[in-house]
Amino acid sequence: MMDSPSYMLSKIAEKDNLTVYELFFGPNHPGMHGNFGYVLEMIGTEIVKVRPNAGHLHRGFEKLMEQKLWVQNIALVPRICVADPDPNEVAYCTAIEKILRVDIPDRAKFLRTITLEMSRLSSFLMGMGALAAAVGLYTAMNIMTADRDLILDLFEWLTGARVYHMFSIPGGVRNDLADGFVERLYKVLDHLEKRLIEYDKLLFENPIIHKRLKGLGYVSKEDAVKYGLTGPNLRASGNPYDVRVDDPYAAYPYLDVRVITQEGGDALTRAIQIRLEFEETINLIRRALKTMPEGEIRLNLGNLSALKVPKGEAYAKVESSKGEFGYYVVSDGGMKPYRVAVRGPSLPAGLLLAQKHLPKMKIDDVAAWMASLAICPPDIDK
Amino acid sequence: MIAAIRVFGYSLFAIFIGLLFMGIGRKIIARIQLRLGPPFYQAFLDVGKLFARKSITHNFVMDLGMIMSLAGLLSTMLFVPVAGHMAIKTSSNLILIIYLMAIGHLGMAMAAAASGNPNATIGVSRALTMMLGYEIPFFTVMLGLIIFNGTSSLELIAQSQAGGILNWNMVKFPLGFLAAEIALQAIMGEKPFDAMVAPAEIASGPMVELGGKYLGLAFLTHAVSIFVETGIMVNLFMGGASNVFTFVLKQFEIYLITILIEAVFPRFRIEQAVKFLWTVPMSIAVVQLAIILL
Amino acid sequence: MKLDKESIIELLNQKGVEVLDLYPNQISVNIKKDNLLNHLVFLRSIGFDHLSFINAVDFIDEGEFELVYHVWSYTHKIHVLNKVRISRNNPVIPTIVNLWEQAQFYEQEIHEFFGIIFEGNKDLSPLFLENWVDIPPLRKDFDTKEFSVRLFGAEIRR
Amino acid sequence: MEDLKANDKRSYIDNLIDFFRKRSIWMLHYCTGCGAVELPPSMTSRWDIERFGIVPMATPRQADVLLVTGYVSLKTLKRIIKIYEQMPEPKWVLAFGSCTVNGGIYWDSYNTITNLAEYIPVDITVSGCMPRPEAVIDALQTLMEMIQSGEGGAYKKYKENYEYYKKNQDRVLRKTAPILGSSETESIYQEKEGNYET
Repeated sequence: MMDSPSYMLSKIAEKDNLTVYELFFGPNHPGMHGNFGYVLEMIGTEIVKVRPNAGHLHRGFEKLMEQKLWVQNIALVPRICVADPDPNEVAYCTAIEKILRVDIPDRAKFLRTITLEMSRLSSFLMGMGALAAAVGLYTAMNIMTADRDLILDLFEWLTGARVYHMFSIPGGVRNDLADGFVERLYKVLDHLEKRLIEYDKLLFENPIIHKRLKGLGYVSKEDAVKYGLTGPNLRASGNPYDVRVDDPYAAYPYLDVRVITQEGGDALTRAIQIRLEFEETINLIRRALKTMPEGEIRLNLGNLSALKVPKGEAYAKVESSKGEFGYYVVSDGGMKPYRVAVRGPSLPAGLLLAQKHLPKMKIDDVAAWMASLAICPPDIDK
Repeated sequence: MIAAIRVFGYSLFAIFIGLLFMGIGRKIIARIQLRLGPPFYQAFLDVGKLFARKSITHNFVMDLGMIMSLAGLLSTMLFVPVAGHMAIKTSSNLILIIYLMAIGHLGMAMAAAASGNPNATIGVSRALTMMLGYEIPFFTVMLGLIIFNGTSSLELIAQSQAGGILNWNMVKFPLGFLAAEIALQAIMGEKPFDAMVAPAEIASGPMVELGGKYLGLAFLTHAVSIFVETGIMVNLFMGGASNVFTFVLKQFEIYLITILIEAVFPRFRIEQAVKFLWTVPMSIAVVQLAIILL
Repeated sequence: MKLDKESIIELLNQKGVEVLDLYPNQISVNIKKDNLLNHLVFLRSIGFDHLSFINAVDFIDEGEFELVYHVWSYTHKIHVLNKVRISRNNPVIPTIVNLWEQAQFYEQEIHEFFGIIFEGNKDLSPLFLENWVDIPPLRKDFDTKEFSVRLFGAEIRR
Repeated sequence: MEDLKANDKRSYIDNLIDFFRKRSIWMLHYCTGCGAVELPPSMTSRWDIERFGIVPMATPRQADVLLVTGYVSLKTLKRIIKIYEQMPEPKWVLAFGSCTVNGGIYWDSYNTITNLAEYIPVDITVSGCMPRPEAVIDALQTLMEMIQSGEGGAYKKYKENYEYYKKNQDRVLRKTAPILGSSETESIYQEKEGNYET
């Protein structure tokens, strides 16, 4: 039974008369976001070696998707990333539309963009809350989670679901904005912008946060590209790359997306990067709402349940709040996808960087390090 | 016999006040976090539940350690004058209190270390490191007050402040009060100095293997420690009190400050915490000591 | 220096690989197994420095696995799908860990899910599944439904 | 009638203890699946389940209720069983979403179990994919009522029918690596002979 002291079980070796022991950071650990684990080999409080222990969330998505109809998979894909589900739908639909070689109506593009950016807001709020909780600032976490709910409410109004929206379908989106939605969205955006001042005082300008995160998990400009980091983590290291600008999809070509970059590359810079992008996202939604055209919201592709996609393949990528979400879809001309492969944005950070950064780090900083890189285990495991 | 009843009554009173403070503290934090929060008597429910649970012990050292920690703090409490009343009369209780308080913490450390969980061991080493950090500035402030009053009796120090708010040491020695207040934050183990518990880092540290009655005892220990620590502060800086009700009210004021700081600060890393305690409150305390001596 | 799609296609054609123009910003390249490393080194040398990911496709009817190396260039803004076909009976391919470190985990994943062996990769231990004893699950001949019914009694509670 | 008689036998002390238990439910801070994303909203400012005395706890030793939030993969199932057995009694299990009843959307996946109740006793199942915070609160309130009336006690079932649960657990977990000392995982993995068939 588990009654024998775990110390005896976890002691694995001796090095220079110091005991090397195993400490399980996750999957059941308050500092771990999601069902994921690092097995840390430690001397005292210092980590000497890390073994990522992934796969607790593995559901075999790529296999399941081969067995369902093209449109049925829309219900499956958002579940790959729980915190930021919309990029999955959009990437999957964009890949199908690429193979079909169709161009969706402009209004549908804008609606997709708006949901994507709302999803980004909610994910950023969750990420900032996780960072706050990792350093013990539960007040910020509480307020941020409550504010995230305002966006989820809007999602519920628009799509009928709080978390998994299934809003984008091949050829467009499911339904149009309801009356009064835009006004309400503006109100929420104003509220979030006001709250940002409070977050700054509470979290981003807090001297203790600065002390704790400064210099933690430094990634240089070259390394960020070399290790395959994407999204805010890449931009926080001074690389001005953003899928929304470089390989535009949805309505981003019509919108003037401002790419925010910072020099620094440590945890503090990454935290502030998220905060700056949060502000920019609010502005982007405002711009999108202003320039959104009227018109159709989806193409007529016939009965979607009987949708047949011609033989071919496509890779579609979407900038999610954590980085590049990519879907590689292969069709053999049938009713079901032949193969869908998913590129989650967290893998390089969660698995590779963990092995580079965590050794020599103290146990104190693991949770904050993980939150600052916005590692989302479900998209590693798939 | 009467002495025994007195001791028992005092202990119950301290536990009651401590648990009440814990509940109210949670409520206040909840309100700061825009929540409703648990009822103010939540801590009593928690303790009641914990004692009704099955508990797992690892060895007898763990049992002994938990009892030692509660007993250590309860015996400290007996020397804290509550509005002029004391369970056991002595003439120089401040020194005694300082030493007895350590026993409580050591008992907790013993129990946690006996559980064998690496998280608990890290937590204990952090708690003891933190002790090193806060005791030096706190004792420096105390030393100043002992020198000023020429006595180490907490009761006499409290009495010397009688006669209005302007006579309180809090007003007379604002720097000392500030230093003691920062150190108190660490003594109570509240943020930003809660590295020993730190759920996100070491999964609640020393408490990681405690469940059921052991956690209940830890709760009671924490309750008594709140009573003792706020009690010392009231006697040292707020002039004691003429009746029990005012005393508890003053204690609550001290606790309120702690809670409000706790709600809006993240936590230091342990080495940062000790460095902070040895620089900021320490230098304030030294300046205060110099003012008193000169 | 930013190159446009046409000049990249021309560059690759000069190298003697078969290039397919897929979509704006996306080209597909068919390469031979022996040429893989040289080709990727060349791509990297002309600025394709982001390995998006690697995935495998099981073409069971043709008896082949197709490995797709997704490479993206931040300077040219072009996505290249490098496709390598290997035999299904002898699925061996050289590793690219020395080029991109994060390929380690993609190769581990593909080894786990397809049973493809990456020559030169020191650590092909399973990443997600523990002690998998059946055929690798993402191969087309693995029936996940049948497996689920057999092990978890899935159908009974449908 | 049986139940009423059982209730009559309960003394004041029992009722008092059950009152304490009901008003101070501590749940384990373990996010097993995607249902966990609705826990932060229900724990924080908007829904605030702390007003019922429900707080997340860091370790299984301190927890009263284990939340299984969504699908359970084989790797997770092993941890869930370990954690469940580490929790001191009385303990309860709350299963979230359709994934824990019949596998939900992942019913034909090779790595997720279909029915959690075969492996550990479940007290309450919450419907939905994923359950809304209201549903979570409703489930916890139902659990509170069950505790007060003394009927919530699937953990007793686990002790009585241990062989049944153990058999099911072994069936799916037989060939998986141990959690502790997992540095030997690789060598175990090498022994590919043997079949998992039941």
